[in-house]
Formats: sequence, structure tokens, C-alpha cells
Amino acid sequence: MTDMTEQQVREEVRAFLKANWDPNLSLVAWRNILVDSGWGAPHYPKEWLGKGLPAAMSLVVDEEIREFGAVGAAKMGIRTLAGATILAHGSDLHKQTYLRGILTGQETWCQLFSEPGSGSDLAGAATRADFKDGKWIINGQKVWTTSAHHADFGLLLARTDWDAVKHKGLTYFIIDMRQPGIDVNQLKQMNGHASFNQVFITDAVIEEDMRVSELGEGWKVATTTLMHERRGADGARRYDAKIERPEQLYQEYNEEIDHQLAPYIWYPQRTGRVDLLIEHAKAEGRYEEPAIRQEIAKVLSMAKAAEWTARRAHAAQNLGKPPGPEGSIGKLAASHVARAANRVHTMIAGANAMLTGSDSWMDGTIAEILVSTPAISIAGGTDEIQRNIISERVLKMPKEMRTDTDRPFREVPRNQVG
Amino acid sequence: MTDMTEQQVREEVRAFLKANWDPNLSLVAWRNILVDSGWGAPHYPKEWLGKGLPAAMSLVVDEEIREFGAVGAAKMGIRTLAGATILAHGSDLHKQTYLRGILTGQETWCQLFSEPGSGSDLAGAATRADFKDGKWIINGQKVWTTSAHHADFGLLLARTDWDAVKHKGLTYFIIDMRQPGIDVNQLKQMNGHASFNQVFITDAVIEEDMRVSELGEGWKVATTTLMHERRGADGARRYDAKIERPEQLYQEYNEEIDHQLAPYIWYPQRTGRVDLLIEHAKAEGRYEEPAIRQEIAKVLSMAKAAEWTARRAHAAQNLGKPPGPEGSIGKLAASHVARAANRVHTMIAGANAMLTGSDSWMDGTIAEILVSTPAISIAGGTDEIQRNIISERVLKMPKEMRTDTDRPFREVPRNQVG
Amino acid sequence: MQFSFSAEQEEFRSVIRRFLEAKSPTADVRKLMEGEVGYDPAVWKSLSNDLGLTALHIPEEYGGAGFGVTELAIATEEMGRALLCAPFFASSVMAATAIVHAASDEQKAALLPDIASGETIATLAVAEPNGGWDAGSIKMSATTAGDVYRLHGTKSYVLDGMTAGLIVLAARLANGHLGLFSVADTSDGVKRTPLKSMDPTRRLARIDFDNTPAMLLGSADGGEAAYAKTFNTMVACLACEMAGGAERLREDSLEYVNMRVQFGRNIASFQVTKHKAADMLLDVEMAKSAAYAAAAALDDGDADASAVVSLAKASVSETYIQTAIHAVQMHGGIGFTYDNDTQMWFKRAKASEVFLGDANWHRERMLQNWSA
Amino acid sequence: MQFSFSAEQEEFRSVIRRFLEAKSPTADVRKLMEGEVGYDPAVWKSLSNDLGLTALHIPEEYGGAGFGVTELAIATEEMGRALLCAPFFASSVMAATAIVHAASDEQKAALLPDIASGETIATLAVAEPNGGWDAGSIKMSATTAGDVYRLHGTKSYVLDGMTAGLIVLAARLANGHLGLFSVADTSDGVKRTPLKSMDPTRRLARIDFDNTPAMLLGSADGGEAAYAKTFNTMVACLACEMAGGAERLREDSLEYVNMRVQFGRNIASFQVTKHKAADMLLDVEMAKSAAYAAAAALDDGDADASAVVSLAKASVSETYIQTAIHAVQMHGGIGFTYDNDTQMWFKRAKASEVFLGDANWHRERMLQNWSA
Repeated sequence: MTDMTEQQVREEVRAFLKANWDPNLSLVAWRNILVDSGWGAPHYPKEWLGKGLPAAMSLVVDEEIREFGAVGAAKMGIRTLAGATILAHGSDLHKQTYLRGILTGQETWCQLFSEPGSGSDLAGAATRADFKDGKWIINGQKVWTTSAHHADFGLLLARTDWDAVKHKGLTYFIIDMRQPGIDVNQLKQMNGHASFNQVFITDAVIEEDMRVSELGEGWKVATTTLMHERRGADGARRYDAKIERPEQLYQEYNEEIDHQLAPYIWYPQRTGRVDLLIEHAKAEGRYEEPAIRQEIAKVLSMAKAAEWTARRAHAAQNLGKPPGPEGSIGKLAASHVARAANRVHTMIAGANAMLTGSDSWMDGTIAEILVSTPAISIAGGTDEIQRNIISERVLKMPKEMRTDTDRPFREVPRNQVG
Repeated sequence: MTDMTEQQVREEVRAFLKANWDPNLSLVAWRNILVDSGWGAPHYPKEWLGKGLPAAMSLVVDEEIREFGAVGAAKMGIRTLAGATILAHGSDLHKQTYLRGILTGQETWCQLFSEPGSGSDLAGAATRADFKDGKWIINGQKVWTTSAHHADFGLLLARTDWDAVKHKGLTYFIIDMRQPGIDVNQLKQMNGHASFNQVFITDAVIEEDMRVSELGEGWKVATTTLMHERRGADGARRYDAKIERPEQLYQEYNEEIDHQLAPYIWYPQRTGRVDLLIEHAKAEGRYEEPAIRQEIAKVLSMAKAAEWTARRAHAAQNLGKPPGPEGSIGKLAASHVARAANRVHTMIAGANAMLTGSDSWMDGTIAEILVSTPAISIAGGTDEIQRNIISERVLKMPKEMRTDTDRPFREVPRNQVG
Repeated sequence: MQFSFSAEQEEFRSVIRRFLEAKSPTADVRKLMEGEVGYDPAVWKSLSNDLGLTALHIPEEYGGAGFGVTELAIATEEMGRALLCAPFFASSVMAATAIVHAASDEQKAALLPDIASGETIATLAVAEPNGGWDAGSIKMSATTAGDVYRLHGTKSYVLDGMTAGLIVLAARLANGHLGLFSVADTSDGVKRTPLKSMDPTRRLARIDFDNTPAMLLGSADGGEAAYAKTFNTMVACLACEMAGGAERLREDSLEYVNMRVQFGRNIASFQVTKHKAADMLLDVEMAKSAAYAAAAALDDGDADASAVVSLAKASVSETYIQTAIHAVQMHGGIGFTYDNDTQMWFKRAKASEVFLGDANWHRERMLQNWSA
Repeated sequence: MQFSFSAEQEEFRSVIRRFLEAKSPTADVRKLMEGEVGYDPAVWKSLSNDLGLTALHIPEEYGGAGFGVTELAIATEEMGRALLCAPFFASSVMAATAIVHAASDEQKAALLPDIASGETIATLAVAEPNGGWDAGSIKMSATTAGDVYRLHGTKSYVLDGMTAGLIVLAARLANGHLGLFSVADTSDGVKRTPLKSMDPTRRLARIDFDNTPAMLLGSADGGEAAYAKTFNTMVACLACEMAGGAERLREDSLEYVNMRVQFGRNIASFQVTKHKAADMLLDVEMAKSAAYAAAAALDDGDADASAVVSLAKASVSETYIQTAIHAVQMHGGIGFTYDNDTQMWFKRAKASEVFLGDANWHRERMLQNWSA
């Protein structure tokens, strides 16, 4: 908590930008200035490149930077989860080594949690980390790893103890992705994009000082990462947009977007594109049909209510309440909205819903919505998992009876992965 | 199975009625003739007042009797479940003693399964039956007992062994309701009717020969009763309608309906009255509203599909396939239909949905629908129980982990009932 | 728009909640809903005098406390939660708001102080037998001979229409404009007939006017604007009332499944029960968000306030009844009995689906006022 | 109406299912959907010659087997289950049915035997760029000079329009009536453009006609009636095709959850998974009932057959996509990948929502033909 009001924050940011913004710098040079000022990540603590402001205040700062026409710190991808996790659980070495590169955008991150055999059951990870000659040797297979094909570092959850119970045998590491022994394969999705990767890890090496958690305590650290992931998935996420201006810095920034945003290019469509419903209906000449209007209004209402609920959660955080499982509520709401929007876009499109690519409205945008929304109720924890979390953590209802958590992991039944 | 075709059945029934129907007989006298002929319960075996025809054929017979203007055997209430259960599991004494009275309507039955502490979990019954001096002494409390206030006999599930596991400690009895020690209290429902009863049993007595199941094997017999109950609840149930003709027999028949149908008088409303949707919309002048038409069409479609599904199930039975858990499918469908119909009747009624009694359309029928449909997804096994049954018995999915079935019943946690 | 309540607002809510827990427990609600009058004059007096709720949003110069729609909505949310039987919605939310927006200063001075003090119980009569709540549905005519207006026609679905001493109503002037009028219950040609309310905690009446003398509130061309503002406030407050009821049902159901044992375990431990409870939380939180947004949009004077208000009414009403359906289901057989409290909120939810316009109608109104 | 299939019909279904399991495994479907032509001529030949499916419902006097809609619908149900890539729906279900209902005896004798033998692949072109499937939406005009008709306009969403050698189509005659015509793909002024199909197992094309000579099928005033009958048959068969696809998705999902382990147990053992599977069974069984009823109503010549057919289209299409959504969800992340088969049926389900008219339109049509 801080005593700065929103108004004060806005004024200070503007003053800083006025004094320092220079689009003739290189992107990295500018971001180093920004990061040193604390305005690159104002929600980071003061001793680690930030200003110790509440998380929601950092949205205000971003808004000012955008409105000023300047460029902020790098925000896209897993980097924000990496930053949050390292701040919460990393050693000073980790903070020193990685936070700046995360914020300047010089280094890219990925998250190596899911495995072919453990999707919803992340704690069932069976990738092994064995300690040999002072180093960790990693073997296994990860999946759904966004950005793995261009990542410099990975957040890795691996099993270090097979005789401990499931949640006590995992350790959390930072792994260098630019090493032999790491093979990345792109996975094509039903919508034609290939945003995710399979990562095959064979005798990859991690130095002992790149261990983030205590031995066997990796699950606790992973929950921090996951909580931040869910909070980002409430449908309110916004993506950086290119800025068409001549200076060099903008060019570098736009290239960064092209490169790093590639896996996310269809993400707006997986939300159902509620913003396009009215425009779509008007374009198809169906906005006056009473039955269609009812359906459009239902989806708009749902989306608005979800947005307001997210804002209530953020406002609560601003009042100093800790971030809690309300991310699960937002994520679940986003699934409902996306599914309903898909249905209504289909209804509006009529026969055109059979078409794709340039034969579909807005150069394929509608078609992409129709085959992308199923992702939103799966990625980042299925709807079913979110409901488990809400009922157990928010509502404090009894936990599901478990048969996998009270015996050595090696004895727990699991999927056989090819 | 039999070799008679539907056509042959229809002809034989008509011939029988032509020769025997006489509305100047008393109702009981006529029904005795009918029952002796086998046409009162043609699906009963030949040796027990029937003709051994498939169950669905008995609907054909009923249809012929109705069309002829005659009166069939007594069908309303728990009597049909009593008949089916006694035929399947009763002794010759039971069959001899009760089947005729069931069919002539001279004796009325009720079902004493549910208890305040065990609703969905019927096998958790805690009413006790203790064997003393050659008789069973019954103590406990039952609930949701339709018709208990005028029943002659009851189908009783009571616990005879508290050290056996839950499902092995129950025994199935026929209890004489006209004895001291049985107190019946009517329970008022949210729709204002009082169709169900609480039954307080204090030292009531049952002779040993009125035990239907082996000791501790009552649950098996109960499942027969329940299966027949669910099959009757698929929304296709029809109620006898009064016949306004002068002869004495009709008068007695109409009185029987008034008396026995009283607890069921709102049952048509709990189905949602899909049959009234179009008429209601026309009466409110809203049948031309496109959004309302869509909703009406959705409910009509659901109801028709449910009806056809029930008929497919009956047709399968006619082909000799044994009756299975498809009753659960029908019951679940009926819940969906009722809930949707309630919603649409509300939409049609507009401001009138706030009114009841004579201020509501059709002298309160609409209002009664609005506050009665919640019953259909609870009574006779909740929707949740039906889904358990479908997934476990039809789809053969793994059973829910149980902690209550593998230890002596006296150690199983249960509700404290006042 | 603000997305959190201030500390003062939270404290205000706590005071009302404690008051209603003490003064309107369900046992009392049951007595009142089965009784003749439909509310407890002693509680009404206490609510007016001790808490000052009837004065809440009335301007200070007319004996009120001058608060906004948000505070009024907090009060109705708590009343919905407690299922309070009282003419608060009719008198304070509907009639007082109409007078505030329509009347001249003199008229306000004459009418508002007694409403603010709770002495006068007023209501607002809008809908007619056709059941519409929009200005276009109002057919009742007001004729004029000199300064005196005369009313001819029938109002229906009038909230607390049997108990209100002052009737504010909307009628059609000869010039085609809508006029808002005030009529005393004792005026000539006023005939009141109770309607059989499905929800006995919300009493309705039909009122026939036969050449009844009435006072026009404000000018002969300002009725539409005044009614539009009034209607938005009514609807936002109803949305909050419904959200309060839905939350109560959700909480009660959760408590019940946490207590009830079947198959040797709490039914709250079954995954489908847990997921249903999670869905109910999601639904009710979204409903609360919409209801609060409606009140805030009015206090902020947002251009699309009518859209937000109608969005809230449509969404919250559907959540309320859905939550009530779930609540009955989670209680099982006992939830369908008259003696279980769930049914009381179920009926309120059912009636609220259509009170002040149903979801379809509000969705259409929402789109017509949509600007985003 | 009959509510069970005869032993012969069940045997017929088994034969087709075995055939398609052998000749149209998903690996082959994948190859075809990514290929140029979109179907396998060898399988088509086998389906026509060995199984005689292309002759199924064509009258015996024209080289067919003379079966009813129910048998045709069984075939399409199995094809929907297997996601067969073949011009069966276009040629046999759509074009042949149109010819049977519209053409003169000579025309039938000229056209049907080659369709029955599978030699000719035909299609029926109805919808135009406006996307409507009802007679009223057909604007394309047919002018006449002596005996020869000339067509002017554009058909769109034409199923297998690139591969069909014979195009049957509906156009507006000078007398205002609808006419059904036949055109060879090689006729003057026929320009065919492939459309990018979201579901690559169901190929679509746009066809422009510029003064194209065409043969009127039957009389100049019988087109409406012939098309109405044809449309009902098409829709009933599509309903069955969708029901077949939905059942396949349901079965595959059940198999997957029974196999997949998470949290140390099969995910089929989680109560929410079980209840979802139960709901899917209910939905699919209801969908099958509606689809079968549609075919039976046509075979029985029921007066309300159009209502039943439209009921089936609307209901089954919603069940199909809902089942597909559940199927992806039950598979989790893997279900969203291209390599998992679920997506193929998902796309078919999505496209089927609107093919031959969407659910809203069919519900309206249903009510207009409702008699019960």
C-alpha cells in the first residue's frame, strides 16, 4: 500500500514522460530508463525496480503511458508470471539476473508445467530432475508451452522425489531453454494456428542456484504462478497494439509485437468477440430481428457483468485486500461469455457460418471465433478445475476425496505417455 | 411375450366389452368381471388375473376401454407399484390377498420409503423393525407419503439389522395402515396443496407372513418398486378423467377419482403444462411476438422429443427387451421440460405472472404451474440421483466412492431428526 | 464508475442488516404475509424514525437526507435479502422519486416531508391492465376543467395500492403528453380492489378512477422526462433488491448442504453440489455487479444509464429465479414445503421476473439505449 | 408412427456401419478433407455398386430400390457417424429427391438411373448469396424462349458444387412460380467457384449462371410442391446425419474419460464428468428420437410432417454442437488440437447449425406448420 492517489500517480507519470520520453532511443535503451525510474513496473517493490504501488495502479500507469504515445515495459507472454513468481519466491540472484531482462523485453520466458499425462492435474507432473555431480539433470516431456520455440528461459516444475507424496515431490526451477537436450515441437490447433508446443527434455542441465523452491516445495511456488495466470484470464486482458509512427523505437516495438504476439494472434477470437456482435448483425442486415436482438443483448449483458465483476475484484485489491481466487470466477465467466458469443455469431452469420478465410466476414475473423472459443474453457485450467477451486477455496466446501495424495507418487496410477 | 398382435388385442377387448360392459352394475362388481377376464391387467401373468401381455400392450387395452366408454381397472396411485412389486417378489399369499383389491380399487396403498433423514439416500432408512414374540414391531418416521391419509396398506422399508452394512440391513414389508400406532400428518407444499404426509409409526405391528423380502434383502425389492415409479414419471403419465354419464357406475367412478386424485390434482401443473403454451400466448395476445414464438417452439420441441424418446423405450420393451433405467432418462427430460415451460409461461403472462387464484389465467392454473414445477426434479428421485443412475447403470461409469456402504450401519454418519 | 462501496456505505449497510435481522426475521415475515395489512406499522415507524430510511434520498430541503441512488439501492438490497414486508419500495423508491423528479417546489414542500418521515405511505401507479411499464403503454386519460384535472381509467399491479394514502400516477394529458398526478386515497371516484398476489410479501391492487380530481405534478409537458428518471431509479433499486434476495438464497442453500448428510457424508462434499454452488456464486456476483452498476450509472448521470439499468433488471431477475430454482433443488423435498423458507424467496423471485417489465422487454430497451 | 426399427432396418444399418468402418476410417477422412477432390472415387463406386446406397430411395422403375425416407435417413445417420466424405447427400438425398418429386416420367427415366448407379453425381442448388433455403428466398430467374429455358443469377452454398456433373436448381419462372431445372455442368454460362468451407468434409461452391440453357423438370406450376417435399426429405436426412455425428462424439468422449487418468483416478469417476455424460446421453437420445420422428413422419405422410421435420432440424443441430462442445471439453487440451479427431466433428456440427436453415428459422417454420 502507498499513500499516492490515482491522480498523483497520473501526474507523476506524465511529468516523468515529459522529461524523459525520446522515441529516437532504441527500445531497450528507453526501457532501461523507464525501468530505472520505477514506472516500468510500479507494482514491483521499490528495491526491485518498482514503486511498491498496488497492482491495479499499474494499469493506471500503463494507461498514462499509452495516452502519452510512449511505450511501456514489456508485458506480453509468460514474462509477467515469471516476474511475479521470482519476486515472490526467487532468490536475490534470480531477481538480479532476470527482472530487468523481463521488463526490457530482452529475454523471453515460457512455463513448463503441463505434461501429456497431467493437464488438469498439474501436480501429477512426472518430468524428473535428478541431482548429479552438483547439477540437476532433467528428463521428461512438457506440453501446451506457449512461446517455447522462442523462449530464453522456462519456469519448470519437475519431480525430485518419487517416494514423497504427490505434492511434496516437486521442485521449481528456472531452466535455460537455449541448451542442447531441449527439443521444441509446435502443436497445430483446430483453428489452424500453432501457438503451443511440446517440449521434449533429454538430459538438460540446471545449475543448483537456479532452483527457485526448496526441495519438494515446488508446488507452493507453482500456485503463485497459476494464481497470476488465472487473474490474467478473466477476459479483461488487453494486448499491446502497434503504433504507426516513423521513429526507430516504434519500429522495434512493432517488431516485438509481431514476434511475441504471434501465438496470441487468435486470442481475441477465443473470447467470442462480443465487441463485434452488433456490427456483425448490422453487416448481415439482421440487427432488427427481435429474436437475434434478444440473444445479442444476453451476451452483451453477460460480458458487461463479467467486466464489472472483474473491476469489483480489482477495486477490492486496491483497497488492500490480497488477490484471491476471484480469478477463477472471472475465468469461468469468460468461458460462458465466449460460448454464448460463438452461438450468437453463428446465428447472425446464417449460411455464412459455413465459410472460412476470406469468404467469412472480416476476412475470416468470424470463422476464427467459431472454431476458437472452445479453448477458453480449457487453457489455464479447465472450467471444471475453476469450479473446484471456487467451491473449495472461496466457499470452503469439503475437498474432493483423494486417493492420490497420501501415498508415494510412484504408486499413484497415471497415464502412460507414448 | 405373446403372439397376439395389437390388432388382435384390440378386437378381443372390444368383443369382451360388447358382451360384458354394463354401466348399471356397481363399480366393484364390474371390475371383478373385468379382472376375472384378464383385461383389467393384461400385463399380469395368466395365473394372476392377467394375460401375460407386454406392458405396453396394456396401454392399448386401456385405450380400447376408454374409447368404448367403459371403465377400466383401478390404476391411480401407489397401487400400480404395489401390484408390480407383489407380482415380482410377493408370496402366493400376498398375491392372493392383495392383487384383486388393487385392481378393483377397493383397497388403497401408499409407499413408506423416504424418511426425514434419508431422501435421496433411501437405503439410509432408519425406521426400525424389531422381531418380538413372532411379530414385527415398527418404530420410526416416514415422509413424502402420498395418500397415507387414506391408505389401507403400505409398502414399508425398515431396518432389521443395524450391524449389517447399509443395504443389507433393510427388510421389505406390507403394513396395515389401519392400526393404532400409525399417525398421519399432512405436509403443506409451497403451492398450497398438501399431497404428502408425514407418517409417525410407534409400535405398529406386522405379522411375519407380511414380510415381502428375505431378512436384510429389502433393498432389492425396493429397487423394483422404484424402477416402476421412475417409469411412470416420464411426463407421459395420464390421469383418469371423469365421465359425465348418468349411470350409477359412472358416479362411483367419478367419486373415486375425486377422492384418490386429490393429492395429484396439481400434478399436471408440475409438468409445466406445455399443452397450454400456445393457447396461453394467444390469450395474452403475444403469440405473434417472434422472441416468444422461439421460446414456445423450444419447449414444444423438447416435450415432443421427450415423448418420442419414451415411446422408443416402450417400443423396445414391446420387442421383449427388459425395462431398464431408461425411466431415469425420461424423468430427467420431464424436469427440463417443466422448468423451461415455467419460464415461458412467465414470459407470456407478463405482469399477470404476479397474480394467483382467480386473478391468474385459467382460474389460477398458470399461477399453479409457476409454483409447482420445482417438484418434478425432486419427487421420485432428484435429477442428481437420476444422473447418478444413468451414468453408473446405463453408461457403466465408475461408481461414486462410498464411505457408508462398507461398515455397520450404526456407525454411518446420518442426519439427526427431531 | 466506482466499483467499491465507501466505508460509510458499508457501515450503512451493516446498520440496516442488523436492524432487519432483529425486526424482520422470517417468522415475522410469515406472519405478515399471511395477515391482512401486509406490514408491521411498528417496524415501519422504527425504520422511518430510528433509521431514517424513508428520508434517505429525499432532498434535504424537503425533510430528507439527500443521499443518492446507491444508498437507496443498498437499502433495497438489504430489504430484498430480509424479505422485509413494508411499503418502502412503493412509498420511498417509487412515489417519492416521482415527486422529486416531477413536482414543483411548492408541491414537493407539501408532499415530501410526510413521506420522508414515514407518516404518509404513498405509491406510484403506472401499469394498467395491459401490464406495460413504459410511457407508451399508459392510456389512462386526464381531462381538465380550469385548474382541476379529472382522471378516468384503471391502474393495475399497483404496489401496496390498498395501504397507500397518497397515490402518484401517470396519465395521458389532452395535449398527448404524459402527466404525473397526485391523488389522495380518499378522493372521489377512487375504487381500490386487492389483487391476489402470488408473492404475498408484495401486495398489489387494482385502482379504478372515475372522474377523480387530481393535482398535476409540475408542468404539462415534463411528465415523460420525470417518469423516465423515476423508472430508472425504481428499476435499479429493484435490481439491487433482487440481488439481495439471490444472495440470501445462495447463502442459505450453502449452509443447508454443508449441514445435510446423505450417503454417510455431507452433501456439500459431492462434486456436483460443489460445482452448482460455484456456479451460483458466479451468477450472484455477476448479478450484484450489474445491480450496483445500475445504481452507480444513475448517480453518475451516465448517458447510457437507461441501458445499464435495463441490463441489470433483465440479468438479475434471471439470476434470482435461477438461484431460487437451485435453492429449492439443493434443499430437496423439504425445499418444496411451505414450512421451509426457500419458497418465500422463490415466489418473490418469480414475481420479480415480471415486476417493472420482464427480461425480454428490458433487453430490447437496453439495446435501444446502447451506446458502447 | 413407428418407434422402433425393423430387424431388416437394423441389419441394413449394421451393413453400412461395417462398410464405413472399413472404408472411411478417420485417417482416410483426414486425407480426403485435406485433398483437392474431397472424396474417394473408389469408395463411392463401392458404396454405389456393392451396397447400392445411391439407388436406395429411387423408385424401382428408374433403377432404384424403392425404399423410404427412413432407410435413406439410416444411411445418412451412419455417414454422419463416420464423417464420410462423399457426394451422397448432394446427389442422392438432394438432387435425386428433387427429380423424383418434380420431374416428368420421361425426365426421371433420363436422369435417375445414372444417379441410382452412382455414375452421375448430381447436386441441388437452392440458396443464393442471401443464404435462405425457403422458396421465398429464391430470386434467380428463368426466362423462356420457346421450349428452352435460360437461367440468370447466382447460387451459393451449393453442396459438392465443384464435383457435381448434374445441377438441379430452383429458379423463379416468369409466371411467378418456382421451377426446378436440370443443368449439365458443361452447359454454357456456368461458372463455378469453390467456397472456403470451414468444415472441409462438406464442400461448397458458388455457381454463376449467365444465360444458361436448362431443362424445366415437370410442369411450370408444380415447383413449389416438389421443392417443399424435397426440402423436408433433405432436412430429415440432415437431422439423422447430425444425430449420427452427435452419437459418435458422445461415445468417443465417454471412451476417453474412461481411459484418461488425473488425480490418480479415471476422470470418468468424477461426479461432474458422470453427470455431463448422463446429460449428453439424454440430449443425444432425444435428438435421435426427433430425427427418427422426422423421417417417419415423411414416410407416413403425416399432415404436420413439415413441423416435425423443422423441429428435428432445430433440436438436433443444437444438440450436435452442444455435444461437440462437451466433447472438446472432456478431452481437455488435446481436444483442441488438430490431430485429435474431435475437431472434425466439431466443425461438421458447427456448419450443420446453419446448413439448410438455422434453428431459429426452423422453429418459426415449425410453429407455422404446427397442428397439435
